[in-house]
Amino acid sequence: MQSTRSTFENLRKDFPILQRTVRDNKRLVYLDNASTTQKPNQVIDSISDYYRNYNSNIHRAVYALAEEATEAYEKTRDKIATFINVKDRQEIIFVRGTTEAINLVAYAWGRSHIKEGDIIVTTEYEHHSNIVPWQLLTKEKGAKLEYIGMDDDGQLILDDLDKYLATGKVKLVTFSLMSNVLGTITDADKIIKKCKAAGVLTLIDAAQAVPHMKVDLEKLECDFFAFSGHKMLGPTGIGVLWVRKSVLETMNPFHGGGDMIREVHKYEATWNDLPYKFEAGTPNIADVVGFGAAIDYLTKIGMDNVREHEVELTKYAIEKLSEVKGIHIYGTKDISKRGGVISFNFADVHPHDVAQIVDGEGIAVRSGHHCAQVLMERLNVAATSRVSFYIYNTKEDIDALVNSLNKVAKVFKL
Amino acid sequence: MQSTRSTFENLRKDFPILQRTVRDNKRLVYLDNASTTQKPNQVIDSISDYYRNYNSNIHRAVYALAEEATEAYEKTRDKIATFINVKDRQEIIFVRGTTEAINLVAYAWGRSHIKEGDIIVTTEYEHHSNIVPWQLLTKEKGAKLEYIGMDDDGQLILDDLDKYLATGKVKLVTFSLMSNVLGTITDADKIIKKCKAAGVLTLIDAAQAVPHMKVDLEKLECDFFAFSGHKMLGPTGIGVLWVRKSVLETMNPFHGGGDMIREVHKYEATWNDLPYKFEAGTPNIADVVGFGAAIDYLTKIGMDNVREHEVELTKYAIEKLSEVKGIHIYGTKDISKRGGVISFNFADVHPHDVAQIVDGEGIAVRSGHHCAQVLMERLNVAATSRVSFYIYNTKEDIDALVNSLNKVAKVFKL
Amino acid sequence: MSGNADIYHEMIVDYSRNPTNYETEDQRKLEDSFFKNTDVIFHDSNPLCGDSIDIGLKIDDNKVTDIKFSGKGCAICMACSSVLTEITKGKSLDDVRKIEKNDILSELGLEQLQAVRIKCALLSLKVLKSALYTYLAKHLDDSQDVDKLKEDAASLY
Amino acid sequence: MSGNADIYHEMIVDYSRNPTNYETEDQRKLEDSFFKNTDVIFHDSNPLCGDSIDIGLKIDDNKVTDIKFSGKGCAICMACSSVLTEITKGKSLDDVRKIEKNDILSELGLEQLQAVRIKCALLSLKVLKSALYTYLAKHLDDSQDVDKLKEDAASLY
Ligand SMILES: Cc1ncc(COP(=O)(O)O)c(C=O)c1O
Ligand SMILES: Cc1ncc(COP(=O)(O)O)c(C=O)c1O
Repeated sequence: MQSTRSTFENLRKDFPILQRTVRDNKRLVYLDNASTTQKPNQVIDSISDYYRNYNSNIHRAVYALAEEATEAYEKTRDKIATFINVKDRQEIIFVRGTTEAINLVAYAWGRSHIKEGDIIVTTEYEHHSNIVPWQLLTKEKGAKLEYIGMDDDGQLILDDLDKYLATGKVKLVTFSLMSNVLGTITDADKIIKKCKAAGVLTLIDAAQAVPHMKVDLEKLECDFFAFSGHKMLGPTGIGVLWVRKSVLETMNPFHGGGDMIREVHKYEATWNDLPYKFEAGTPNIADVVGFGAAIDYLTKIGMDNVREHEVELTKYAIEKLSEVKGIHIYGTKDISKRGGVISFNFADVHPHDVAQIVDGEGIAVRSGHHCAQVLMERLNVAATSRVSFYIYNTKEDIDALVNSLNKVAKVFKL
Repeated sequence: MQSTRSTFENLRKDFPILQRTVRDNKRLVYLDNASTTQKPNQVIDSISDYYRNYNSNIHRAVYALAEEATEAYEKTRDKIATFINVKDRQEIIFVRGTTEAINLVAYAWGRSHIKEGDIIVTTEYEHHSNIVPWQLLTKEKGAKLEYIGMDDDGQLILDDLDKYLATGKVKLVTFSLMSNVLGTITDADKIIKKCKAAGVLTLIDAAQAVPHMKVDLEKLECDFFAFSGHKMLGPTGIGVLWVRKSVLETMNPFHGGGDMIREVHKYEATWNDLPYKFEAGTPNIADVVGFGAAIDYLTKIGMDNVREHEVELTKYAIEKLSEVKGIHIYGTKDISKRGGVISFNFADVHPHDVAQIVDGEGIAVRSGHHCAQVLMERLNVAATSRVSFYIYNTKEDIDALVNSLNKVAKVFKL
Repeated sequence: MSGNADIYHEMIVDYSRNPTNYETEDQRKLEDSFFKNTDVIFHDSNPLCGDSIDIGLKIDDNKVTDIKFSGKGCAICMACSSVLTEITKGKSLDDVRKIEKNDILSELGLEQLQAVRIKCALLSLKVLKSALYTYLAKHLDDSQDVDKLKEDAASLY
Repeated sequence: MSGNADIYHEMIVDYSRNPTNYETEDQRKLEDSFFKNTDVIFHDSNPLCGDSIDIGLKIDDNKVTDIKFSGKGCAICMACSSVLTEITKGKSLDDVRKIEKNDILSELGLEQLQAVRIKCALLSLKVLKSALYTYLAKHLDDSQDVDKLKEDAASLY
């Protein structure tokens, strides 16, 4: 591997969108990577190439195109298995994204395993997609949803977990490996160890983790694991649900339809092998192929290098932002415990107004509740501004952000 | 509009895949359009263009990219509304495809509206995606699934429907507007009239209809309507569920997560406006944009012209295939009652073997049960061979098919 | 599109810091809170950004004799809510029904606001119209009329 | 890849019309049907194409003394099933366990078959292995051994 610094400087040219300008010829500074990332030519072209050369439905047909399409589709499954270190490709299910993955678990596992009085435990810093499905499920079943609290440093209070586990009623503990608001990296090993000791299953929302650091499922030992392609250079519309085989075998089908069946008779049907039992209907073939190209791209860079690059940016950003009078940063300042996501507030200026003014300078920053209203309530704020980094961001991007914040200060007379 | 014939001759150049060869330099003759269609440059490029120039998450952010992406995404919704003649854009929900659409109805409507003893009626010529979700639902609820039978001409026996409606227990009648095996065009008006008189809701699986003929939802008066983008020049991974507003308002959420909520608190949440209540998580934005380009393309040709072109091809194909000794064609020969899908068997040769041998000549034909095993049982066959046409097919394609069937005859000594 | 910061002229910044006809959460807890003494209150929020507005009305003889809002929102939302309450106060119900989005936007020079921010600007108008139809639904027999008002509110953005 | 029709040599076409060790559905209904008199029967189908195969075994003294198949399938499936039953008949259970996919494919010159058709070719081998582990699970105490066989069958394609 060549020098890391030059790798990251060079790769910007792979991203055509970074060459464009916005708002009266301003350089685009894209800092909303926790929401979705930009795509390199390698990914964009792999999708066009699929449609131009071997588009076909998969699995069932015998003709040449179908053979090529099926091979490319299934090859991505293998790439994913390698990327997150999974031995058994049958455990990998393609879904639209993390949201569908978690809902699939809530329906296909939850509805047959959760009963009245059971407890599902989540955390105060979850994304809505790891809260609402469990609200729906627990309401339907007369079960309870409980929360692991968060301290003021943005760390989970694991005593809460111990308390719930002690009831003997917990059936599932579900948490994000990295908060999409605070960037906190959850101590998954500790949580999973406690859960395993109590015979409780664990689900990891890895939407923010897989794109930004090396993840090894052999070591993690969770039972469900979900992430989205579009947050890691891949196309929109594709994501992954991984489920441990022994758990997957206890799950009912989710969607009924083509490809997930073995035999259909008028009044009953039998199911296809794993993972196809959970992939009903024509899948998002082109984007699975594109996702494969994204994984190739990240593999070539190396996930440890990705993490290192982001640590450097995050350190720099926290330093620079802290110098701006009136900026309050949420979460821990211990870089080893956080990813490249920084939420802040700027004096009494509403984050929307911050976002709008910096947008005028070409800087794309997110404002709002970030689909984490429970966390907003916990932080006692209506909203925050958020910047989040990826491989193509530079220190210049952060300097531009800080400059634009000075403009906010001027407008709002801070 | 210019002369139709020259339109159809000219448009082949828009489809890059049609320029390629397969199997030792044979011209690709693609005849599996009922499974998925090929894509014109206009669609392929609209996706690349999205990623190259304005990729961003939608709805929530205030910055320039998000504004452009949101506008393009929502514009496709309007295009669809116009295409199928729907007045209220809030009734249009983006899903992965027909399969997800029907399962969404089974979960979000079915689970709260179907009770023990209720009856859901489907037909003998449905795709698995319009059978299995209802098997799952009726099993869960202790309800019953009944079938409208089919006569030997491939037409539904509506007396069966009358019989079931007379029980007063029917809650939903669901049927495909065009069979994906026989090409039969269902007399939807008649069925819906009967159902409306009985106060029963109707679902139309329009996966095979919308791509091939003009459909007008103002006139159809069904309650649910589903189709897939990839079967009408659009990308994989995107489809539409339309639900009549008054029915949609009685439905529970399907997936919980981002974008579908109004407010989330720890133990309860409220829902976003329609249609967003049913679009949880980051949607397949790029493919929605691509789908818009597909609709533009079809609109320019005109759906009546599409239908006319296919009628011509189907007539020609039935004529030519009938001349081959040993070919048995299923379904009606009345062209006005069928679309451009022809299923056949060839003497005692298994359809797989037919497909494999014609594939050697570059011809992509489908063999198998076509996700319609109930229909296969009804026809008393294990499988059929199927050809299906689209706008870029020509009479030469059909001639090539017939030639290749002569090769099958030779190999199998017919 | 011109520079985004141009939107934030003096008036908007001022309103955002000192909204008119506004009650804070703390004030609402007091014995003599305006919101404890209204003829109708309505609440709505913007699911995209979390802006959240309550409007309370006192109505007498088919006139809005007093109005206040409370809640959280960005500068645009706070300024527009302030202007809206100013416009509304003292108007007959019939005239309140006739308030249109441009009445608010033009007052603050926000006609060119982009789609996503329009929702910030008009949330309070939506809440006001909803408050009105809630009131009328109780006091009016003409359900058709109420439905029209409801539609009106729904189609704002 | 060479022309697809090359796969269909005389032997395969013949087998497809006249499978060996085969019982039709009608024959299975008869009083003296082979399938009414076996030590184990297993059924499986190919979810992708609908091919559907039953295999019945007579087992004596740890040997397959007789074997038949029935069901529906393409020429490849019928030919491979025929060859498989021919190979199997008379073999000890230990030797049956050792049958590998290439034993079938090479017999018919199908080593180059593409992935989707491999499933047609090997369905009967999968059914045979499944029949065997079903039998052994009943007659053998060594569940580990049976599991291995089960895995074997599952990993065929
Ligand atoms: C009639 C019919 N219904 C439903 C489907 C399922 O569509 P999809 O696979 O896009 O979900 C198909 C296509 O395979 C079909 O032909
Ligand atoms: C932590 C976390 N979980 C889940 C999601 C939902 O992912 P998606 O929108 O791709 O379904 C996101 C992204 O928005 C996220 O950041």
